[in-house]
Amino acid sequence: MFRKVLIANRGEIALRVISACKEMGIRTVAVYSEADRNSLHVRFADEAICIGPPRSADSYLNVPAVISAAEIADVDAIHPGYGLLSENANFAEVCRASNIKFIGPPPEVTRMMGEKSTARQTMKKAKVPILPGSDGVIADEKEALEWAKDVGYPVILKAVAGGGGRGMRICRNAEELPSMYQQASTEAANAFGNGDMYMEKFIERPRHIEFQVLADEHGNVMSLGERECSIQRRHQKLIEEAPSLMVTPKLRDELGKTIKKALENIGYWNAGTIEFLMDEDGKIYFIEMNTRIQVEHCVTEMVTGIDLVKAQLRIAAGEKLSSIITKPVEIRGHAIECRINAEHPEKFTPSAGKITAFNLPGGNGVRVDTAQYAEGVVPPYYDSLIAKLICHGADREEAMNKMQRALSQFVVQGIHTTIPLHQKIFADAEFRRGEFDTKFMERFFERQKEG
Amino acid sequence: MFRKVLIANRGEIALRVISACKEMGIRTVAVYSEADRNSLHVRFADEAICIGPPRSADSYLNVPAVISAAEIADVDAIHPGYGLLSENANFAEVCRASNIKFIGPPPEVTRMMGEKSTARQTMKKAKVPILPGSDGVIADEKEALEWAKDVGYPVILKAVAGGGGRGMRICRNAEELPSMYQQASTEAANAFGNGDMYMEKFIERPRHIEFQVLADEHGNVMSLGERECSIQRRHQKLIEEAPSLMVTPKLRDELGKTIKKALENIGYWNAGTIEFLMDEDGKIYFIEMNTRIQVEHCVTEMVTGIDLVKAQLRIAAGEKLSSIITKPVEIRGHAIECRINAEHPEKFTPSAGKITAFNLPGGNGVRVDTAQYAEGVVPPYYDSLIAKLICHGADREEAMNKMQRALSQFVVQGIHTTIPLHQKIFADAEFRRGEFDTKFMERFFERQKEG
Amino acid sequence: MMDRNKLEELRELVDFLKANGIAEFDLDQDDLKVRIKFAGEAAAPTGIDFAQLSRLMGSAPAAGSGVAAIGAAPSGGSAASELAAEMEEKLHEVKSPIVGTFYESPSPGAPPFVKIGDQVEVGQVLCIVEAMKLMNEIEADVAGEVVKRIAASGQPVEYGQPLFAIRAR
Amino acid sequence: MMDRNKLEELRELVDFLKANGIAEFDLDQDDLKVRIKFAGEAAAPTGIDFAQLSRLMGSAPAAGSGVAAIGAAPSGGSAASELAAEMEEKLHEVKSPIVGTFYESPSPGAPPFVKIGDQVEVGQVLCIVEAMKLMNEIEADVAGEVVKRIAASGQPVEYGQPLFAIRAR
Repeated sequence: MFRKVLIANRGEIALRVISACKEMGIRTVAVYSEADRNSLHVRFADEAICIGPPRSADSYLNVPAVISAAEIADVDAIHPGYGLLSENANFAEVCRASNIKFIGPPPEVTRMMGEKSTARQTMKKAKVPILPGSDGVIADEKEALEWAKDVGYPVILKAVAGGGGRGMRICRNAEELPSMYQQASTEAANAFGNGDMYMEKFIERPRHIEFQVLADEHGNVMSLGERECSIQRRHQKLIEEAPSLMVTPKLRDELGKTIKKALENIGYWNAGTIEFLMDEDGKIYFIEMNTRIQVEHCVTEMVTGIDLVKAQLRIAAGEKLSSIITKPVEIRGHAIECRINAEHPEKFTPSAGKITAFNLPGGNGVRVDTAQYAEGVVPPYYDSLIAKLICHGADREEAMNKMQRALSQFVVQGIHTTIPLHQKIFADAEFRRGEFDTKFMERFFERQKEG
Repeated sequence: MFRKVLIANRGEIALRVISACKEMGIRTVAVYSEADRNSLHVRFADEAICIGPPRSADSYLNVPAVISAAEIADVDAIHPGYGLLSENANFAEVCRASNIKFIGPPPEVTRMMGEKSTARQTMKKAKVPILPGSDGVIADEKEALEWAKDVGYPVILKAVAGGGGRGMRICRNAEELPSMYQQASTEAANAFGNGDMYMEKFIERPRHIEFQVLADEHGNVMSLGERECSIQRRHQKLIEEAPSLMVTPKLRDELGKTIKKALENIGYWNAGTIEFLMDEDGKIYFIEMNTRIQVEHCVTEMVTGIDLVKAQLRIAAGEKLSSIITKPVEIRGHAIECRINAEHPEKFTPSAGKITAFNLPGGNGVRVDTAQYAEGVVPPYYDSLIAKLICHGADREEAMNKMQRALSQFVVQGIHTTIPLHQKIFADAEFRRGEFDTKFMERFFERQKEG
Repeated sequence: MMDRNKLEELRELVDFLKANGIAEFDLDQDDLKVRIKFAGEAAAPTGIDFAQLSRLMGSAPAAGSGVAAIGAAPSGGSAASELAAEMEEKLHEVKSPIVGTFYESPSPGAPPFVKIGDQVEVGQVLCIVEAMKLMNEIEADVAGEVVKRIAASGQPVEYGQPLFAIRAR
Repeated sequence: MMDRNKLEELRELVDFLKANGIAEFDLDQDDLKVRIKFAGEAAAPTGIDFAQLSRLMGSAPAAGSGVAAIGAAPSGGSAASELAAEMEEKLHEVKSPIVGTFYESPSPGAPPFVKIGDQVEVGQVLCIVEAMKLMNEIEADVAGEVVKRIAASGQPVEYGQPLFAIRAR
C-alpha cells in the first residue's frame, strides 16, 4: 500500500480522501490555495502545501504546482478527487512521467471516454445500448429525414460545434424536419462558423440513471448497481438515490454484465460511472462515462457497505478486486443524498461568506460529508457544494423521512444554503411517489409559483 | 401508532427519541429543567414544557410534574429514555393510572427484574446460567465452607446489607475461608448493624457481555446478539462494541434461545438487555437485566440495521415483532462506540461549562449521537455524557481505525472531554488485540503511568 | 475620527447598557451602525439563533395550542419586552411553582379569586393550578396591588411561568 | 494613514472601551468605519483553535521535515512576531512565486547568488527554486540591502513563502 498520498483537491472530497487514507495508515499531503488556508482539509492532513493564489487556474488546476508539491513532499501517489484535474489525461501523463501513481484509469482510457463519439462507438461495440442517432455529421435534409426514420421521432438536431442550446431543434415529425434542419444549420453556421449537424433520439422525460463500477488493473470489473440522479437543476444534480425505483433486479443484473464486458474490453481500471438516460418505456441508453469518483458515490456506499475511495486506493496500489470485495455485492435498504450548496434556495445565486452557526444532524442512518465548520468561510472562487447529507433507511420511505428530520436539524447561518429547497422537495407528493425525470425541477418550480 | 409522545429525558437520548418520532410522523413534547432551556431537545421537539428547577429530583425525576406536563400536552405515551425514570416501576404505574402509555415493560416485570435475588431465581428457573452462589444468607463458618466447595474457589463473601467494599472478602482456598468469614461478618455488623453474609463465585478477570432483546406484547421475544462492554472505569462503561470477539455464533445462538424462553415465561415486552459476566474459560453467567433502552444500543443498531428506538415505539403501540423485523437478524461488520464525557481525561473531574468550538467528525461509517452544539452549555447538574461517537467498519480493525480518524477530527473546546483518553486507548496494543476484561482500565492507567 | 460629542454620547450609551446588564448591543439606523459587545461571562453569545433555528426546523408548533405557545417561546420576544417595561416599574411576578392548568376561580362560573386592582395580602389565594386532578392553590408571596393577570383561565402553564404581576407595598 | 489627532482620538476610544470591559466594538457612520476587538481570554471566541486542533489530531508532522514544518505552521507564531518586528523596520519580503526547492547558489559548492549585506538591484537573481527539474531564477523585485535569508538552501518552499528580507532603498 502507498506510504504517502497527495490529495489534489479541496472541500469535502479532499477531507473524504484524507479520512480514508488515515483509516488505512497512509500519510496525507493536502495542497491548498491562499483562499483555503483555514480549510479543514489543510488542518486534518498530515502535511499541507500552499500551491498558489485563490483562482483555481493558478492553484488547484496548476499542474506544475501540484506535481512540484508532490515531489517536495515525496509522495507515492496523487488522488485527484472529482472535478479539477480528475479527468485531465495530460495530468495523469505528467504523473506517470514523474513516477507518481495517478489514482485513476490510464490516461489513454480517460482520453477515449472523454471524447463523446469514441465513447459511444466503444460502448456500442460492446453491446451497451446507446442513444440512437446519426453516427456522425448529416450531409443534407434528405439524409436527415432518413436518419430520423431510422432513429424514430421525436429526434433532436444538434450542432457539432454547438453549445448553449443554439443550433438545436426538436423535431416531432417528417413534415417539420426539413425547415428545422435548415434553421438549425444556419443558426449554427452563424453562431459557430460551422453548420454541421448531427441527430439523436429525443427523450421527452428522461430519467438519469448511472451505474457504479470498480475495476482493477488485472482485468476484473464489477458493477455495484445503479444510482438515480434525475433531480437536477440546469444539469446540476441536487438529489441522488440508490437503488433506482425504475431498475428491476433483472435489468440491474443484465446491464451490470454488459458493462463489465465493455470495460474489460477497453482495459479500464479505477472506480467509474456509466451514465444512462431512461425513456418513458423503461428503455435505457448510454450517454457518457465518468472516469473518477463521483460526488454522489456515498449513496452506493450506504447500500452496498463498500468503501469506494478505499477501493480506489487499493486498486491503484495493485490489489485485485477479489481481495477488496470478498462477498457478493448486496443492496441493503435505500440511501438518498442531498447536496447542500451555498446558494440562495430560490434565486440560486452563490452565497459565499462566513458561516456563523453550523449544527450538523446526526443519529441513526445519517451521514454528513463536509469540510465546513462553525466560523468557516465559503470562498467565492470554487463550486458551491459545502456538505452532502446522506440518509440510509430500510426503504425509500424511511430514508425520505430521515432526510426530512435531518434537514430540520441541519442549521447553517451566515450564508444561504439549499436546505430550505430540499425541505420543500421532500414535502412534494410527486417526488415522494418517485414520479420524476430530469425535468422534475422545472415543473416543481412552476408548482411552487402557483401554490 | 401514537399521535404524540412526551420524552421524559434530556441530552442525546431525548434527541434520539425525538428524531425517531419525527421520522415516524409522531409529534413530540420535550420536558426540561430551567438549566436546559437552550438545549437542543427543547428546540427540536414540536413542543417543550419547563417542569422544574435544575436539580433532577425537582424536574426530570419529579413524577407529578412529568405526568402533569403529559396531561396538559395531551400525549398518548411517554418515552423515558435511559436513567432517570426509565426503570421506576411506580412511574410506570402512575402512567397506567393516568391512561398514558409507558414505553417500557409492565411495572410488575420492571419490579421483578429490579430485585437482584428475584431476577436471579427467575433466570435460574428458565435455565439461564447464573453466577454460582449461596442462594441466600450463610448461617455459619461451616455452611460457608460447604457452599465454597459447591461453588468452587475463588469465592467472594459479601454482606447482605453491604456496599462500598465493606464486609467483602475474596477467598482462594478452604484454609483462609473461616477467618475471612469472621472478619467480614464482624466488619459488616459494625458498619451496617447486620453481619449476614452471602457468597458468590469470584471471577478474577470477567468480561462484561450483554444481550440485546426485543419483545412484543404478544409474547414474542427476539435476541439481537451481544455487545461487549468490558472497557469500564469504576463500573462506568467507556467503550462498547458489537459483536464480542468472545462470543461464537454457536454461543450467540444458544444463549439467544435460552433468553428468549426466559423472557417469554415472565411476560416481558419492550427493548431489554441481559447482562452477563464471562470468566477466563469463556463460561458466561447472568448478573442482571435492564428493562430500558441502553446508552450503547447504537452499536447493535449499526451491525443489525434495526432501529431499536423505533422498535420500542412500535412495540408499545401494540405491533407484533414479526411486522417490525421482517428478515432474519444478521450481524454485518463491527461497530464500536466511545462515550464522550465532559470530564478531565486523566482526573475524571466533571467539566461543566460553555462549549466554545464543536467540530463533529463525519463521513463513511461514522455516527454521532449528541445534543450538544457550538456555544452550547454543559450544566453541572446531570451526567457528563455529551456525545456518543459510533464507528462501523467491515471488521473490528477497520472500525478501530475509523474511530481513531474520527476522534482526531472531533474537536470540543471550552470544556474537557474524554476524547484524548479514547485516543490513547485506541493506540493501546492490548485493546487493539481485544485482550481485555473489566479490569482493563486499571492496568491501562498503570501502563500509562509507567510509560 | 470621533468628535467629543460622539464620545460623550457613546459614554452615555455604554453606561446605560451596563446598568441594564446588556451584554451585546447592535444598532442599525439610517446611516449609523453601532455594535458593542462586552467582555466576560455576561457577553456570552447565544450562538445558534433559536428563532431562526426554529424557522429552519420547519416544526413551528401549531397555532392556537396553549402548550405549543409555551414551547415556541420559553423566553419569547414580546413577553421579554413587556417584562422589561414591568421591571422598570418593579412589579413582582407570582410564578407557577408547578406544571398544570391555570384557573382564576375556585370552580366554573364562580367569581375569580382576585381581580385587577385588588389589594392582596401574603398568603392570600390568587388562583388554582390543577395538576394530576389536584387543585393547587397558589398564594401571593408579597402584599400589594394586583396589576395584571398574565395567564388566562384554562390555560396550561409550565414551571416558572408568570401568573400575576403585583405592585408590592 | 492616520494623523496625529485621529490617533489620539483612537487612544481615547480604546481607553474608554477597556475601562468599560468592552470586548468588541463596531461603528459604521457616514465615511467612518471602526471595528475593534480586544485580544485575550474574554474576547477570544475564535471558534476552532487550530493549534489545539492539530494537537488533538495527533498528527503533528514529524520534526525535521521541511515540508512538514510548512504544514504545521502556515501562519506560525514565532515567525509572525519576527515579521512584526521587521514590518516596523519596513523590510520588503521576496516571496516564492512557485512551489519547489530553494537553492541559494547556482550549483552545489558554488558561492550563493547573494549574501547578507549585499546591495541588490531590481531584476538581480537572488536564488533558484527548483520545480519539476526546472531551475527557476528568482529575481529581486526591489532594490536595496539583503537583510536576511529566510529560507535555507535545499529546503522545500510553498507558494508565497518568504525567501529574503530586503531593506528597500
